[in-house]
Amino acid sequence: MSQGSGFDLRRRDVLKATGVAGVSMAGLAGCLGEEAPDELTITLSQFPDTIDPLDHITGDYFDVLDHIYEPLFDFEPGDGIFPRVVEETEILGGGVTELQLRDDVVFHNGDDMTAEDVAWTINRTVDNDIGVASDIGAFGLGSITGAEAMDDTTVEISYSGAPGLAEFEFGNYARAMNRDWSIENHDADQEGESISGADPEDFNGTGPYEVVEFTSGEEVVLERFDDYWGEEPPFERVVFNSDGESSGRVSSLETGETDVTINILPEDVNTVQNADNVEIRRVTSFRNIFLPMKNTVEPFDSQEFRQAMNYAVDNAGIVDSVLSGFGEARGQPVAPGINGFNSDIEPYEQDIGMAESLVEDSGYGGIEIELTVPQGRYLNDAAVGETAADQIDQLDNVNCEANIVDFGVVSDANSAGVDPDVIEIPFYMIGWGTITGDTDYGVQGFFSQDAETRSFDDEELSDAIAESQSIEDPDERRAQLEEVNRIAHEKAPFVFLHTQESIYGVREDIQWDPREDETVYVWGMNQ
Amino acid sequence: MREDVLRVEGLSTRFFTGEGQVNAVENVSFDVREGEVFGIVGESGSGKSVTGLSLVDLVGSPGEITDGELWYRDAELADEVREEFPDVVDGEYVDLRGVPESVRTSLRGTSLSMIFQDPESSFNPSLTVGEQIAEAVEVQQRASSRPRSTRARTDGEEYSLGSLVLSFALPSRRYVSEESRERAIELLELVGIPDPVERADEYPHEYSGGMLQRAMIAQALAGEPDVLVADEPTTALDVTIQAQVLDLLSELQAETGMTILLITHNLGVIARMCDRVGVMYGGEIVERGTLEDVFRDNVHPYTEGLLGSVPDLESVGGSLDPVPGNVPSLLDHEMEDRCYFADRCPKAMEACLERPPDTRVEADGDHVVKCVLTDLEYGESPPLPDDHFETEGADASDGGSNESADASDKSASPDGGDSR
Amino acid sequence: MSDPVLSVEGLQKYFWEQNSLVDRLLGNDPVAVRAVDGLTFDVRRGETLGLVGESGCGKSTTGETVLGLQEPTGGRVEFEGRDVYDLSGEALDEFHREAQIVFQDPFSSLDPRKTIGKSVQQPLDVHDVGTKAEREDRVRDLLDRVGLSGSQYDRYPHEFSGGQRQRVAIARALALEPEFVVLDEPTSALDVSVQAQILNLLSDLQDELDLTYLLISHDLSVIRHICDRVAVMYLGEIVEIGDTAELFESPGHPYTEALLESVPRASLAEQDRTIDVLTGDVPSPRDPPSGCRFRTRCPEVIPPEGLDIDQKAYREVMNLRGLLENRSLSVTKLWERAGYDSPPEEPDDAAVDAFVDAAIERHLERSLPREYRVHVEDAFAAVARGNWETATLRDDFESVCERTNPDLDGTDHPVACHLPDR
Amino acid sequence: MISDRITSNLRRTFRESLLPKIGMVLLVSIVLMAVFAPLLATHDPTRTGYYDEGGNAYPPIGTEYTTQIAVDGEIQEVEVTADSAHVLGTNNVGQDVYSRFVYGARISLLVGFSATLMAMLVGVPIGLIAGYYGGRVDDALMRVADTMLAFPALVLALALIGVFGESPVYVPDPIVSLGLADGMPESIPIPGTVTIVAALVIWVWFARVARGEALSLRNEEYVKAAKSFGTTDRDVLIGHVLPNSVTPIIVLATIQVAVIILLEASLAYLGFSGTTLSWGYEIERGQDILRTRPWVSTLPGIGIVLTVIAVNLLGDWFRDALDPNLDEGQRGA
Amino acid sequence: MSIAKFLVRRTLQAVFVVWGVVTIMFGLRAVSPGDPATLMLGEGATAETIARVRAQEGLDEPIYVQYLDYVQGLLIGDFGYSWRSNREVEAMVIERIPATLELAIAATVVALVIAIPLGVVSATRRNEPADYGATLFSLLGISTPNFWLGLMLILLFGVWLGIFPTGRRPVGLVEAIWTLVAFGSAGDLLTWLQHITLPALTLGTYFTALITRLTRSGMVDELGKPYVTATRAKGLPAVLVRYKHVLRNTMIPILTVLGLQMGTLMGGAVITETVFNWPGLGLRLIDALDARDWPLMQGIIVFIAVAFVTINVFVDALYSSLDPRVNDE
Repeated sequence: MSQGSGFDLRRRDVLKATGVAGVSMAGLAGCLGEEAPDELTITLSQFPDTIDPLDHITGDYFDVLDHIYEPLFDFEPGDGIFPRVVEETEILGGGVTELQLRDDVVFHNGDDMTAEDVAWTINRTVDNDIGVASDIGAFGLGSITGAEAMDDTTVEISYSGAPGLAEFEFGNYARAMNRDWSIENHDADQEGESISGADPEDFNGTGPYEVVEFTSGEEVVLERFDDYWGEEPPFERVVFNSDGESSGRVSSLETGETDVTINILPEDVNTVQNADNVEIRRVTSFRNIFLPMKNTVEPFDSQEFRQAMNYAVDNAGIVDSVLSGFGEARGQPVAPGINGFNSDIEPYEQDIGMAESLVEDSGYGGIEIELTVPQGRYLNDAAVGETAADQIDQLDNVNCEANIVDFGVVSDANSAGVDPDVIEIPFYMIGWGTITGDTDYGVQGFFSQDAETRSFDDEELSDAIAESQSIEDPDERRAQLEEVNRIAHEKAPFVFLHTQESIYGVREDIQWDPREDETVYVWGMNQ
Repeated sequence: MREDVLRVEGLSTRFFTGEGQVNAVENVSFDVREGEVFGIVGESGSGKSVTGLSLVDLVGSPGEITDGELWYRDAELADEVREEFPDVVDGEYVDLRGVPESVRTSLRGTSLSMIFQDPESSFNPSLTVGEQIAEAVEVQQRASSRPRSTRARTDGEEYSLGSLVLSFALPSRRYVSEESRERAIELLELVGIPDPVERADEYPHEYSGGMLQRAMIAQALAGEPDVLVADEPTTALDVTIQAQVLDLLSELQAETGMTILLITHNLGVIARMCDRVGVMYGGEIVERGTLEDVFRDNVHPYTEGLLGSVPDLESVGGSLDPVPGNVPSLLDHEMEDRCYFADRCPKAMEACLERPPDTRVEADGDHVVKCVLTDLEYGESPPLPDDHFETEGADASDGGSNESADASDKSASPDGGDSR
Repeated sequence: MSDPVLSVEGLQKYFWEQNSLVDRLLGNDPVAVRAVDGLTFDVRRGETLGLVGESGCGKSTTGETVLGLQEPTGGRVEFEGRDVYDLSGEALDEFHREAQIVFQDPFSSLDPRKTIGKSVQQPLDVHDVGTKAEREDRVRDLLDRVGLSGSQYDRYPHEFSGGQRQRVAIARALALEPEFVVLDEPTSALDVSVQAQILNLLSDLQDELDLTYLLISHDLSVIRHICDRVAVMYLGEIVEIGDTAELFESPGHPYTEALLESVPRASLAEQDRTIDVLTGDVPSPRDPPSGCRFRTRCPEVIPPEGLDIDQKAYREVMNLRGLLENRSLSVTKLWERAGYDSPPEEPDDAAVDAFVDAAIERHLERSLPREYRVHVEDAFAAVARGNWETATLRDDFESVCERTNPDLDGTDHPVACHLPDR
Repeated sequence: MISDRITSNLRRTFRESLLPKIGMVLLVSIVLMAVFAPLLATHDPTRTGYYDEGGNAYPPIGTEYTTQIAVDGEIQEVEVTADSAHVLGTNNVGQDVYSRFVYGARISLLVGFSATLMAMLVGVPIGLIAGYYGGRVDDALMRVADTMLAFPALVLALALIGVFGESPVYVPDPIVSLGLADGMPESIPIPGTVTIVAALVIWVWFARVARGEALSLRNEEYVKAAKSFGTTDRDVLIGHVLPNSVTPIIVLATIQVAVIILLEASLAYLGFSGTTLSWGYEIERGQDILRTRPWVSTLPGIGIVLTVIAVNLLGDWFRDALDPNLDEGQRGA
Repeated sequence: MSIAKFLVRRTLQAVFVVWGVVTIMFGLRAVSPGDPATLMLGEGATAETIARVRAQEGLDEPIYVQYLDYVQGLLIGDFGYSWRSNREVEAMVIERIPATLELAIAATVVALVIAIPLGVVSATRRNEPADYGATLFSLLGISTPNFWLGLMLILLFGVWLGIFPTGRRPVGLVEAIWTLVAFGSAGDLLTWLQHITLPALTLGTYFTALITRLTRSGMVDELGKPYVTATRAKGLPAVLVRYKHVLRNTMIPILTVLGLQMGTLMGGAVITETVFNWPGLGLRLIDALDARDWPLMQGIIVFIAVAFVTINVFVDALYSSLDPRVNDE
């Protein structure tokens, strides 16, 4: 540890030290300085502003909340889902799958977990009349329609799409909350009510860690849950905090205040590599960055124009410069490793001449457009957007300005649908992590005509997706998804940019490989 | 004849302003006798207030006493400083300009004290009147309890920022002791403040102007000074109050035998109060002598003009006989090397184009005039034509240089703005 | 006697304090500052009427209110027989032309951003007199007339001395050839030599232009010098009006007399003149004394019938009564004097006696005949027991001067005083 | 309205003191820089992509830095050297830092001056009328002013921008449209909401000062004199009160220009200005890369400091020369 | 007017102001684009749900009813629920007060400790090097945007010299003092000091500069007043005149200015907290703005306004006790 560590006396150290009778001040000083070995601090870039496990769909939130409200399945990117709380699944047909739950799972407050809890949680996720309007429900469990407890350990989940899709969905997004506790303490089945609070007691999951300290917006401290049904997780205590600035996270890493941080910018890679005892770990994530163009308004209703935009942008160049190489240029909605990724599709290569002539063909020569770019959400997002906008602006027949805004604006724009009367921002930058590992999750919400949130209204694409959803054979389905990606490339509903890398700074002695789905699970670590 | 308590010789005080050097006081000499009231009279900008400030060494930046000697009679002081500064001691007299500043500071309040024109602005508005007077008492008591030579040094420690902070925290470290408060109340009573115990705890703004002027006098008396410089003490007051204050000063003088240097623009006040008078014009004393010398046997045309400007309360109507023109600029670069009054003087002669010396009317008398008419009759030297001083653009009736009007307004400010 | 140019009747001007919205919400009653409280006087054609008084007596407010620069609280002002406050349109214009004012402060009386020519020309512009060239010519004439030079038209005020500025202000007041000019302390900011010049100028102009002046001044010498008649003001009221010579030689009101006596004369005889100095300060116009407003300082307050004590002792009792009526006697301090650190809750007789002794010692320097002293002692005892109501001493000592406010009597030389032969 | 006396005072103070001279030189240079930005800039300030062949931003001339890049999945360390075409280097999107510095002056000054002007046009008349007439009007104004002042300027600005959006206004560049500068942007974006919001935030100060002036001026004898010969209130306000209030208002305006430049920078820094061509935004941009490319944040910061210093020095000069009584409290906003 | 009366009066004015702030905030919310129910429910809510929530939250009511409801809520201390986290706004405001208060106090302490002596020296040694130094410093101080200053401090002390940490607040002052008192361990306090140093400097510099200027010009003005000459004339030593009389009278008006500047301090705190990731009200305000969480935003701004107004009432009361003239004008 470097500067300032001498002062880095934390209250818990004091509490520990003073717990031993007769420890002198000198002795006290002697045992300080070293981080307690069984503790891990993880610094995120965003601290959860909600403690309701269903009221979000943000990576950083999962990192914290999944340790408390564990997922029902283990999801391994690229490999599929594996039993966890659910021991077995059986597709009953007719849009129903049966889950067999473990019978030894208890909540942190001591209640046994039952099938009722799981079914209620799933229903609360997908049904806006019960509890909070869940983002997970809207995006994650899109095809799930409900769940029912059959007995203490059996839950039946019903869905509208293919069982494979449903499995991907609940495999990723199903969690268990304590029904009675939630209702009694938090009115959690009242419409619009989310679980809220600022006490450790306001968390109650079945995960391997329970909350012992909570400072809203700042820090949450977890300790091993003694009655956890499964394997004892690697660290006794886990602390999550956050710092919105990459440089701040790097500083914390350097000074030993934190052990793992996420979202390190390429700029700071150098610093981390030069610092003692910490190193960079990275992986190409499932997150693609792209610029949706809503085709119900001009000029994006023209396929030529949309393609022109793709030709105008040098996405490979952006990866090299703005991302310092930490990414890969992409030409389809999903990243490699995703079920249905079409490896035959190459990114659009920058071709100004082609772009300009396509613009002319589209009839929109001389148009002025604005690209709305979020800031602070994705790897160098504002810079990427600004560069892309400027590259479009360099076309002789298009003027493009970047408007840099807060992520919320973009997020709203994205879910605003395609009604031309409603659309205020038709051209924006957003990223999508296909964390289910299945193309469907990467395209359905954007292209399916059933999706309120779609950004592109095209029957052919929508039908192709719908078709894939009803195919049960995995290989056939994959082929159909590859076709979906091909069509998407051709119709250019987005300006495809790149797949970004997840860059982490990690203490060297922690054994952990970053995951493509951007989650950080302490149980996947080892000292 | 009583002895001089103060002899001023060749005093010059200048202000170095953005507009140029202002010769506020120009080579002024006079003496003040023990127990008398010496009056200095003049219009605004004549340098009378600066003269007063110079005596008490209170001329602040950008002003500076540039020349002159201030002989002050104090046998004790003379003994103390004789060894160190033999040059500035003459018998019982000490030239205050020659001793270190710390000594001059130590004389303030005890030997020379001063009261000012505007009592309302001369008190710190945020402290009670009692405390401010007690402060003066305290300082004088502390000063007199120590040999003068050590005062300057210990003052620094006693009044450091640190002890100030302490004084806010610890009541025992307050500057003002109970005794000095008692004394302050006595002083207030002495100057005729009704209910002095209660009034001591009031703030300046709760006093009327007249009461406040009394309080200021009380404050000035705290150190039982030998000489009290009273700078326009009644100008800001109504006439009934003015009469009260003048009465008070007379009474106090009779009781304590102190000497008063009374500075005013009001000839009535001079006539009422003074034994001897100096008339100031353009930074100079143009005529000085006894009341009779100045009011009856005056020689200088300015003195005459001044007296002629005052409307008479006793008789009605008639035209006044004022001095024409305006008060001159005191800016060095605008002052010509001549009698400063010549441009307004109805009797200006060619002889007036040189600086007139101080001339005694009678060889051994006190009546000193700065005018050639002391020795000459009007007409002996060729009179100047009417338009001699008319510069371009100047108007006939006011005569003065227009360009300088602004400057003379300005130069009034170091003088205490005694135009009201 | 000529007809009045201006005739003032019962003029009142109060300023209101504590009059904001917040005060209303707090239920604070507005406090009236009675700057001018019921003035009646005439200014006769061609004369100079002097309005004299000490600062704060309301003389300047009178000047401004008469001209309509301040809204009057009550009363009428007639100019040439027409009520000034009812004027509008043409007639108001006419009034604005006929009545002018010259102020005290030569530094504030001219707009520093305007050349003096423009300042003098402004009234002409407002009333659209003549052509532009004619106006300019007129301004140059006026400047010449007041002893400046027409060539100074384009100069700014700061280039002039106080006296010169006052000349400009006079020129401006004369621009519309008015009938009547209010001179509000026109020379009090000036040095004595310059003051004399201005006074001479004003006299000359009056003779030449048949002007009527209302001269407001605190300087009795100035008043005496140029006024035909004088009105003496005290605390918002006129206490005496009369012919200048007569008033100065035989003042009717004790205040006038004291005022005159207080002025030091610039003559050798001054030192031998003995003065009976007026004691005390002018009371606040927020809460003027009842009855005759001068009674708190008057050396000749009329004791009630049968009360046989000398004037000074009576004055002391009066002062004490003031304290008792306002309940401003400092009880705590008196208890301290009586040897009590804090006022006892229920004082016993011994305590009351000690209090009374302390109070007598404190507030009665002159010995009072026994029979009257008892009343005072009773009053103090009442105060010691907290009974302020019974401690006013009113029944025993109340003077006619505090009961009724004397009006100006209807003589040629009216005086507002209860004393006979005044 | 500006009398000889004022100019002579200004001249004298200017002569006597060094600071106004520094301020004047600074401000004139910055104004010239802003006006002639298209001629002084070496590159289009919005043009991205000025990188070395490895895709790295250039450091300022005379410096170099090392950075890590990923090439085919491997992290490599590369040395980046300066390029003579980019004197002050380029930023993380490969824009020319010097050119952006030059253009940034435009935004700062335009917002600073136009918002102040607007605030003045709103605040001064209201203040003058309230102060001149007093009474209920005045009471109301003072309560409104108190309320406005109870919002921290920045917070109020944030709230207002939250409501009204950022709406940049594109203003054509005269120099470019005259064809004097090639390859420069044809229009520059002025943060519209920010300007209006800044004016809304500070108009109260103008109203307060104008009110104070009117309050004291209405008792000036020349005002009374003017009324005595029948000048209408309107003419008194325009003819006497306004001209004589000009000095403190000018002094206040100068101070407020500085305040607004800082406010605009803060809003841009927080990402609420609606344009990226702003010194404040540039500092934000550089914050992430402070360790490796500190020049990106440092230079625009110096730009702001110098501009604000220049304006403040002139403000001090005006105040010293014109109105020693105006206090620093006005610096609030 | 007595102090009590003065306070009542001043408090009444303050109530007006707070009401004004509340009304303006409510007005802004009413005119702000976007449907509150949609914002409240987040992405993906169905039109049906939105309609129900609108009815439930009274958003269908006429605007004046909503306004009255809101004001009524505020009166009983109910600031509503955060749209984002569904927590009580009061709680979310209150838990952030200590951090901001620490920062504001630390900055004020920095400012006062440095500025007053500097201003005094500057005023009493006019046109000497010390004065030039102080003038230059204060000029720089009022001209430097604090976010940039913060970054430069981070660069210098955090990155290059590595003396101070560059963000976060691992421990609160109260907690740190408690540790010190309860366990005799100064470690937490030192950690706190380390972490607050740069933010406090960042926030405090502007105020240091401002107060230095105010003190200097105030002292210079005050030194020119007649009572100073009069006080010297009665024999008081220069030091006593300078500190007891002049400095005291200088500070009285500065106090008022400082009260008014509390707004700027709060604005500065928003920025400083952002730069240093200091978990105070400012940071929460920015979060609320980002999330367009109106109840939270309103709650924070109303709280800031109340705090500002309260401080100013307090300052005025202090002023009136220090300057006896205020009470009876």
